[in-house]
Amino acid sequence: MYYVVTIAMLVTMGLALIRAVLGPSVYDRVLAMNMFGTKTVLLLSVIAFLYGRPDFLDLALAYALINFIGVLAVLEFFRVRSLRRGAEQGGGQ
Amino acid sequence: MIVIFGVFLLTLLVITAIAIVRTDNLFVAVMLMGIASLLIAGNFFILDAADVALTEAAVGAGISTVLFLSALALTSERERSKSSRRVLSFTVVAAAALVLIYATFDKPRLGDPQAPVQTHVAPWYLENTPKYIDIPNVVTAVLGSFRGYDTLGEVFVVFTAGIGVLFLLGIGATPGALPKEQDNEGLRHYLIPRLVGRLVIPFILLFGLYVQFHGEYGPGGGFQAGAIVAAGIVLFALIEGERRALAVLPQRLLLGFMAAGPLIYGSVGIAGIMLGGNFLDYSPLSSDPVKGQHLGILLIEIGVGITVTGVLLSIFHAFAARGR
Amino acid sequence: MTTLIDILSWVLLTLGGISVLIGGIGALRMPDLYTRMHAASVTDSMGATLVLVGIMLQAGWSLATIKLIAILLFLLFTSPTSSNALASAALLAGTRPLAESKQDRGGAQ
Amino acid sequence: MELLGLYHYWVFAILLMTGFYAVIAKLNLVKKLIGLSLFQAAVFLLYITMSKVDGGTAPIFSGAADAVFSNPLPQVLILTAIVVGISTTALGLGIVVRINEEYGSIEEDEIQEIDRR
Repeated sequence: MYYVVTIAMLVTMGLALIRAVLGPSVYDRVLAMNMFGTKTVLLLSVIAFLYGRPDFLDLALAYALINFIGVLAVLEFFRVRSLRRGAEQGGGQ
Repeated sequence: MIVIFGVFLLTLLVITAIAIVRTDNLFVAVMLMGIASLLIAGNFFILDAADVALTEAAVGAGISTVLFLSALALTSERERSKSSRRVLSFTVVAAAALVLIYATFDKPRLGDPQAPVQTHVAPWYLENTPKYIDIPNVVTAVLGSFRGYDTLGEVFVVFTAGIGVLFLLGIGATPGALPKEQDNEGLRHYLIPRLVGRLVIPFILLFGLYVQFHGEYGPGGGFQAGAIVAAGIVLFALIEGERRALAVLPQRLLLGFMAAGPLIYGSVGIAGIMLGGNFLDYSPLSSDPVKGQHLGILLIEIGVGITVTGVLLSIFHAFAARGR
Repeated sequence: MTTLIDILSWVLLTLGGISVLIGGIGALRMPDLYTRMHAASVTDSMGATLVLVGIMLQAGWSLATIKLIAILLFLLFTSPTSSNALASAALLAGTRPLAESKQDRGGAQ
Repeated sequence: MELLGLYHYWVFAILLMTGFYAVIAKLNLVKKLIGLSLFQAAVFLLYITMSKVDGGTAPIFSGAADAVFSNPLPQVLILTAIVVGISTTALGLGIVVRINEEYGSIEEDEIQEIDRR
């Protein structure tokens, strides 16, 4: 039964990757990366049990904790960029 | 069955790699690198390398994306010129790939217990770790004790890379030299990320300490812990602004961290000589050789963790200070 | 009793797998960014909860269960946060939801 | 099954050369660094592939008597290499940022054009 869940996870990762490659906007790529992150957490938890070594759940825990830093960095990136653009336009007027 | 899962993940990885090279938007390339890092970590885990997968997770999930994005914010996010000598490069690369693939037919297949790699020195380490060092995690034992010299070298490389970045970009700003504090620094106006971030940061730091000190019994160690703690502080800098992060961990302290790690590591080695052993031989550190090994590995892992935290955070602050 | 728990956990795991899959299909098929995000994030939290609770029932009472609960809690906190941050970033750069932009166009005509 | 056992090495070859293509054919310096990271990842994959043993588990003793363990040595090498890799990538990015400040461009051909003048 773990296998079925793992396959569902892998297929979803494939779908997310198609979304990441197709785009069209950059945010779709970020969305795909975020989806990939959660799917990886689930995949790693399931595989830890498939291998019979539940002590390796640390890995999934690490991803669950720090995976969203990337998306926050994206938000900060666009915030700084829009601030800078606003400053440039303000200076031009 | 699990092997087939691995093969599927690898196929996704190849597609991602080709997409990374084909896109002309560098921001998209960085996002796809994030996906590639997740896929690589999954593969490492399937191939029995839990420690390595944890390292890839700690580095690839937070720090790597953040560093690339800060570099993109300082340069440009679009590739302007088209690639040069496309046909020639492609021919060379394709030919080399074919040669490499041809060469693999002589390699032992995946997981062959009779492969030369598995029969040479690896069994010695697996057999003797319980005897000499007596900790469950063989990777930590080899990293900290048997091959302690190599790890010392790696710590110095990380240290040197940190020094290099600071030479190139300056040591960042001290809180006093920063422009006047504005209330829109970082993501302070974004209530939900800020609240959740403040909630999660203590757990990230706690988890970092757990990984640091549990490294002898499970996947973990100084390298992973350093990256996780650095990720926690980077998250704090993102949601509260640079200034508050620098108030918590000032640049001077981070420079101290960078230097302290190799110093701790080296002193443990010299302490071994003083007490009548060899350099980086931890057995004389305690009356019981096995206890001495435990103590030595604990100390050098702390040194590694401190250096990695200091270097990664200094690099992050150096890039962030350049943006102003 | 064990059979009951087994059956329950398999049901949860299957449902979790199905909702994860639905989320993936939704993220691929929906027409614009915000609807895709909706599909991805709603089934994300649902799928993650179902799968992790399913594994917990299999693991029984052990350290693994506590770690699984921690994973579930952190996922439930961080996954919607990153969706929120992504939506903020997209709005900041001027991407409008599909329905709203149609209305705008209608107003302009 | 015999060929499936070599698949990991083929992926290594393709990944390595994809990264190498970005390094030699692309003119954007950040793209070159991204290619270099891919190249690195391919090498990591090669080492970890070699460490796997059939029916093995991660080399962390768990108390089971008859457990087979995968090879810890390549794992130690790659564990340290990943952290070293991100530090050196950061160094490369630092150089790119400085080049951008001096030349106002991160495209190799434009930089050479400015140098020639």
